[in-house]
Amino acid sequence: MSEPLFDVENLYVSFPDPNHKTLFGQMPMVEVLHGIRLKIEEGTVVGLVGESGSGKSTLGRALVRLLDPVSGSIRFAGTDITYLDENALRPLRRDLQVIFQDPLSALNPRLTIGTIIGRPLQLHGLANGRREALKLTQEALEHVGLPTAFVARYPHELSGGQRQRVGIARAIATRPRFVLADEIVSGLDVSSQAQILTLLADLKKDLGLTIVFISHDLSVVRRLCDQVVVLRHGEILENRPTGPLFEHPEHPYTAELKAAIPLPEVDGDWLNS
Amino acid sequence: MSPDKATARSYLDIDDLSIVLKHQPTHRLLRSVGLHVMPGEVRGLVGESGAGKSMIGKTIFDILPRAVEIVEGSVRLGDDELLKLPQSARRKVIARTSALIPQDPLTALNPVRRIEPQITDRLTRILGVSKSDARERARALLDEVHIRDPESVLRNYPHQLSGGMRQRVLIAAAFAAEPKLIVADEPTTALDVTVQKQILKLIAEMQARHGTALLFVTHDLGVVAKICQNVSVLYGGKIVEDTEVKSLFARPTHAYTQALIAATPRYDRPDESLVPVPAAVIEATQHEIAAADDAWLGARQAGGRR
Amino acid sequence: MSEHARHRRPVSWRLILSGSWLAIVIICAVFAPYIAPHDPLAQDLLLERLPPFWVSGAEPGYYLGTDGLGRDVLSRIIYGARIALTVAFVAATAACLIGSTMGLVAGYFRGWLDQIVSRIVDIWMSFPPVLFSILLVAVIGTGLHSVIIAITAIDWIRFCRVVRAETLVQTRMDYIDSARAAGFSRLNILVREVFPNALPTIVALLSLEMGIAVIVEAILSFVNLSISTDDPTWGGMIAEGRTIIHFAWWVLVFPLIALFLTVLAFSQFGEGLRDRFDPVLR
Amino acid sequence: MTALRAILTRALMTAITLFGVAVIVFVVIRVAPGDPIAMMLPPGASDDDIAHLRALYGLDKSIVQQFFIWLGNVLQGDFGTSISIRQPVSRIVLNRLPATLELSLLAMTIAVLFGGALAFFATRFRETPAETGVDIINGIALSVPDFLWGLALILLLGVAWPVFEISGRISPSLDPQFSTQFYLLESILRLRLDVTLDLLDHMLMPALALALPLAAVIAQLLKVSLKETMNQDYVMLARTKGFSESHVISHDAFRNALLPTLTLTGIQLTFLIGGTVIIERLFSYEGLGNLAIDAVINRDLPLIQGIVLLFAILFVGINLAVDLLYTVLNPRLRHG
Repeated sequence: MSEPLFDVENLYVSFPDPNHKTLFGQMPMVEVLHGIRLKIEEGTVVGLVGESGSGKSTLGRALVRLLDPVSGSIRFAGTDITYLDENALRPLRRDLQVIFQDPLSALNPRLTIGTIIGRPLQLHGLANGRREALKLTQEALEHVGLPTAFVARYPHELSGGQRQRVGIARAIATRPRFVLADEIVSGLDVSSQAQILTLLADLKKDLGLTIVFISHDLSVVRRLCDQVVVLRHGEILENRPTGPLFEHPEHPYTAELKAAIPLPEVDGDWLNS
Repeated sequence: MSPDKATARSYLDIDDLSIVLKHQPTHRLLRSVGLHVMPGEVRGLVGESGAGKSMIGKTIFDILPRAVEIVEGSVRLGDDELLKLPQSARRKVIARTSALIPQDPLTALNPVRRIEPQITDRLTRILGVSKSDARERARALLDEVHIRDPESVLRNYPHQLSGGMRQRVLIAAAFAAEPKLIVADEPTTALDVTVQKQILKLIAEMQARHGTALLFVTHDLGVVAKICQNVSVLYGGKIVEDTEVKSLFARPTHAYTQALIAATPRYDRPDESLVPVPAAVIEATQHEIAAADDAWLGARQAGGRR
Repeated sequence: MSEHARHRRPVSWRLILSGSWLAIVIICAVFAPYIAPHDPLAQDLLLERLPPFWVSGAEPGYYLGTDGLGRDVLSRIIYGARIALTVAFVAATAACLIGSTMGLVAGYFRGWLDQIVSRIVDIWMSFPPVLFSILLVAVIGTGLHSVIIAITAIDWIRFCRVVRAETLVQTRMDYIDSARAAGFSRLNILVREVFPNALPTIVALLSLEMGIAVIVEAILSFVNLSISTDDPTWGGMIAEGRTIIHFAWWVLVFPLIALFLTVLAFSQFGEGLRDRFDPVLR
Repeated sequence: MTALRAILTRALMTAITLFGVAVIVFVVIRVAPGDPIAMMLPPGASDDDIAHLRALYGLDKSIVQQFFIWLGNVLQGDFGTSISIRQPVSRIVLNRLPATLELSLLAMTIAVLFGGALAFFATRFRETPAETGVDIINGIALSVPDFLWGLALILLLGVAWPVFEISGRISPSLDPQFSTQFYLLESILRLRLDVTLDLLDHMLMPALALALPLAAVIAQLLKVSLKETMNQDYVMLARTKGFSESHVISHDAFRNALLPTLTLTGIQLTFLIGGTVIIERLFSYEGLGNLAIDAVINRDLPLIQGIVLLFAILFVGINLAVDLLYTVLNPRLRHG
């Protein structure tokens, strides 16, 4: 563990302001991330936590280069990927996988599960031909606890929890080093949420994954993550190992976030604290 | 209102309520549900998606979808048996006595109407209050929900307010006609945690001040623990547990409730929380429901023959 | 729920009825010489304006009567199907290929490409389409080729607009990002992820466009700008029927019915296909 | 600031569109085979005569020069002189425009009333056989274009059961001696109701033929949009307040449902006006469209250019008006 898997230095990301749509000239930009510094060690699970508008998803998407940073640098496994283009990124893609928040939107509605999981395997040369891709796809489905017969199904034929498992199967099928999990349990019921998180923890152990887990819910992060990063308004407020962060939050905002979570136990003073 | 008398009896009484799909009358979506809320009581209604939580709310407000029908049961608001009234009278009773705080403040306000009529339209159009009185009331209500500068907010359109502000406006609108019953349907699910806490506090404060009966629908046991006195747990359209909140967490009796509590994440006990609901518990609960269905169908068929 | 979704949908009457009529029209067009009872061009002034078979004064063998020059109406309708279908298939397919490609590319790549396409669409939308097609045919000369070129040149815009809008919707979905995260190239994503999602719309629109092409050809024939006046076209028959409507209604009515049913069938067939074969709706 | 920017952008795009229209009209007509000059002269005219006429119409200059001379004239309101009628194009066109505008407006009114009523009815009785009925009627009205409706109406209400006139704008026996070409409007203002009735007798069938497809489009879009709106949380909330179903539709759902319908109706309205070209021909109605077809057949280049440009300006204007209306109705755009 000489070098971290991810090394982010002074990262700035901006978006064009959708409120100022024009035909000509430079569109006004809104800065979403201001000078992020972050190191992620191989084999750890890092929680990115913040409320809406904190920039947590933007940071996640910048890590896997689904968007282009303005300045700063992102090093992945020793390679500077900040400004690599589509073609240069392609060989790295099998190691940079994503699980999306809304699996219904993230799975192409008119492709079968077999195609959705299998095609990337062929692209990265992990499977020669369709038969081998099918075999690996079925293995991936089994790995996430789904029946192999699902290869012939379409996404809309599955339940919400099943779709999210397909999303996970796709991400792990290429045997990546890194997986970004973007709010993957926020649309799910408590019972499916627990199942998916347990599955993710097991996969991490089995496959030695490095995971960045984005969530708006501090309490979900506690069990799964080794390290928690608290974001607000595009800046990192606190970045520490999970246990100490929860026991003694250093930043008042972290303490506020923690205090705002209603624990399932009767406490008459909580509302007024 | 004399609180002594009122506490003697519950205000909302749902008994033996069964709802089925019209084209599949043996399949029940709600299974002989009983639910009671006293004046001044805050009762939680907990369940996962598909358990039938919103179906109960829709029954109370007479806005069930056309594809379902009530086959059995009674819904009483005070002295009025809703299911025995003709629709227009029923809606009038509901409008006078009950109000809803909806789930998503971003979609629950009409985007092309100003805030003021959305708070006052029940008063002016249904209850016959004059426009100036209604405006005065709206201003007072916005004060009560801690909105600064109520004058300008009344003139605003929804998109000009933040999510938390909109939820405050919706709470004000719900209390506008001094309802006896308020149903809050997951009112904080769409909000950030820090805003959620403020809104929960506001709802509790308003409820206590007005002595309203409050039915708080949610999937979050944490929220139940903080705001409710009593709780009904719903699974598959059936109330599996009905108890005080204190005893729910101290001694949950039903296996499903126990499993649900164990599945709820908590940062203070990471290793005991987030336990997936065991398949055996789901199986046993579904078995219990099937048995209840058989008994119900048997009784109905016997009743039909008589 | 998932079990229900896998059930086969009931038989679609929309698809069967419209498909049957289109099959009849296609058979008529292909085998016209064997089916038509008379030569569609044969004039016989002794037989002019004969009524259809159930009206008194009808002549046996002329089932749907004759027109002002004594030509058999039924035979002319059967031969008219040839020109109608040729125009429908060729012009609609060409318009579809050009328009859908432009729409996909503009909607997916956006930027300056989209700006140019959008301006062209705006300009095209500023012309009354019927007048534009009449003008084009008048400029490039009458004949089958001109009709097809005119329809293609005008109606590709319909495909472009609809497909571009659909593509814009699709590009906002997360599955595009997940394909990018998997490492697929932009072109690959366009062809293998976006296109299958636009395809049901394109197919429905293609069928609809065939009906529209039939109508435009009829309109051009009606104003005497399509094929040479002797050749049997439904529009030409309607134009003649319109002038003698008070003496021989059948000259107008029967080609009108043929046109009506064909246009209706094309639009319903497209909708039916989409309902039947789109995996998301199925 | 943003509003001003948006308006400027919109204005510039409009200008680009109109310039493009002008270029295309000019180019299409200039590549037309056949010499219009030759058609104007009697057989056996001398080369000098031809050259003289060429110079007169500016046809001896380069095509780019011709374009800018023509465009300059157009911008000053001079559309040239018609070759077949030998009058200024602007005068001929403006003389015919009112007839087409009246027909289009009548058709649009019918379409909006029909379509709106159908949508309201189908929404009020949604998920019942009544809605299915509306859907079937819509489906047929949508897939059959105005040209065929016109022919069907002629057969039904003109020949089989002759209720209406099937050709012309006004009976030749009536000579209203009006001061404008807006006959319908003027007859109502002057209380010449005999003329009004005669005009409607001629206009109703073509107007109906134009209106049917548009009515179906409006009914369809508005119904889908209304039904979607009826499932919104704010509509549900209105129901819990005790409002009746009809009140909820008209007060809470209608304006929201109107917005998406409106944007698409703008384009549909231009389709309706475009449809007048063939419908006027079919009913021998003396409007702009009928004139346009005559002009094409006579190869009257200046006249065609004038008419097509006028249509384009009309269409661009309608789209602008719809955008404006959308902004007025949508508080999100009004109060940024």
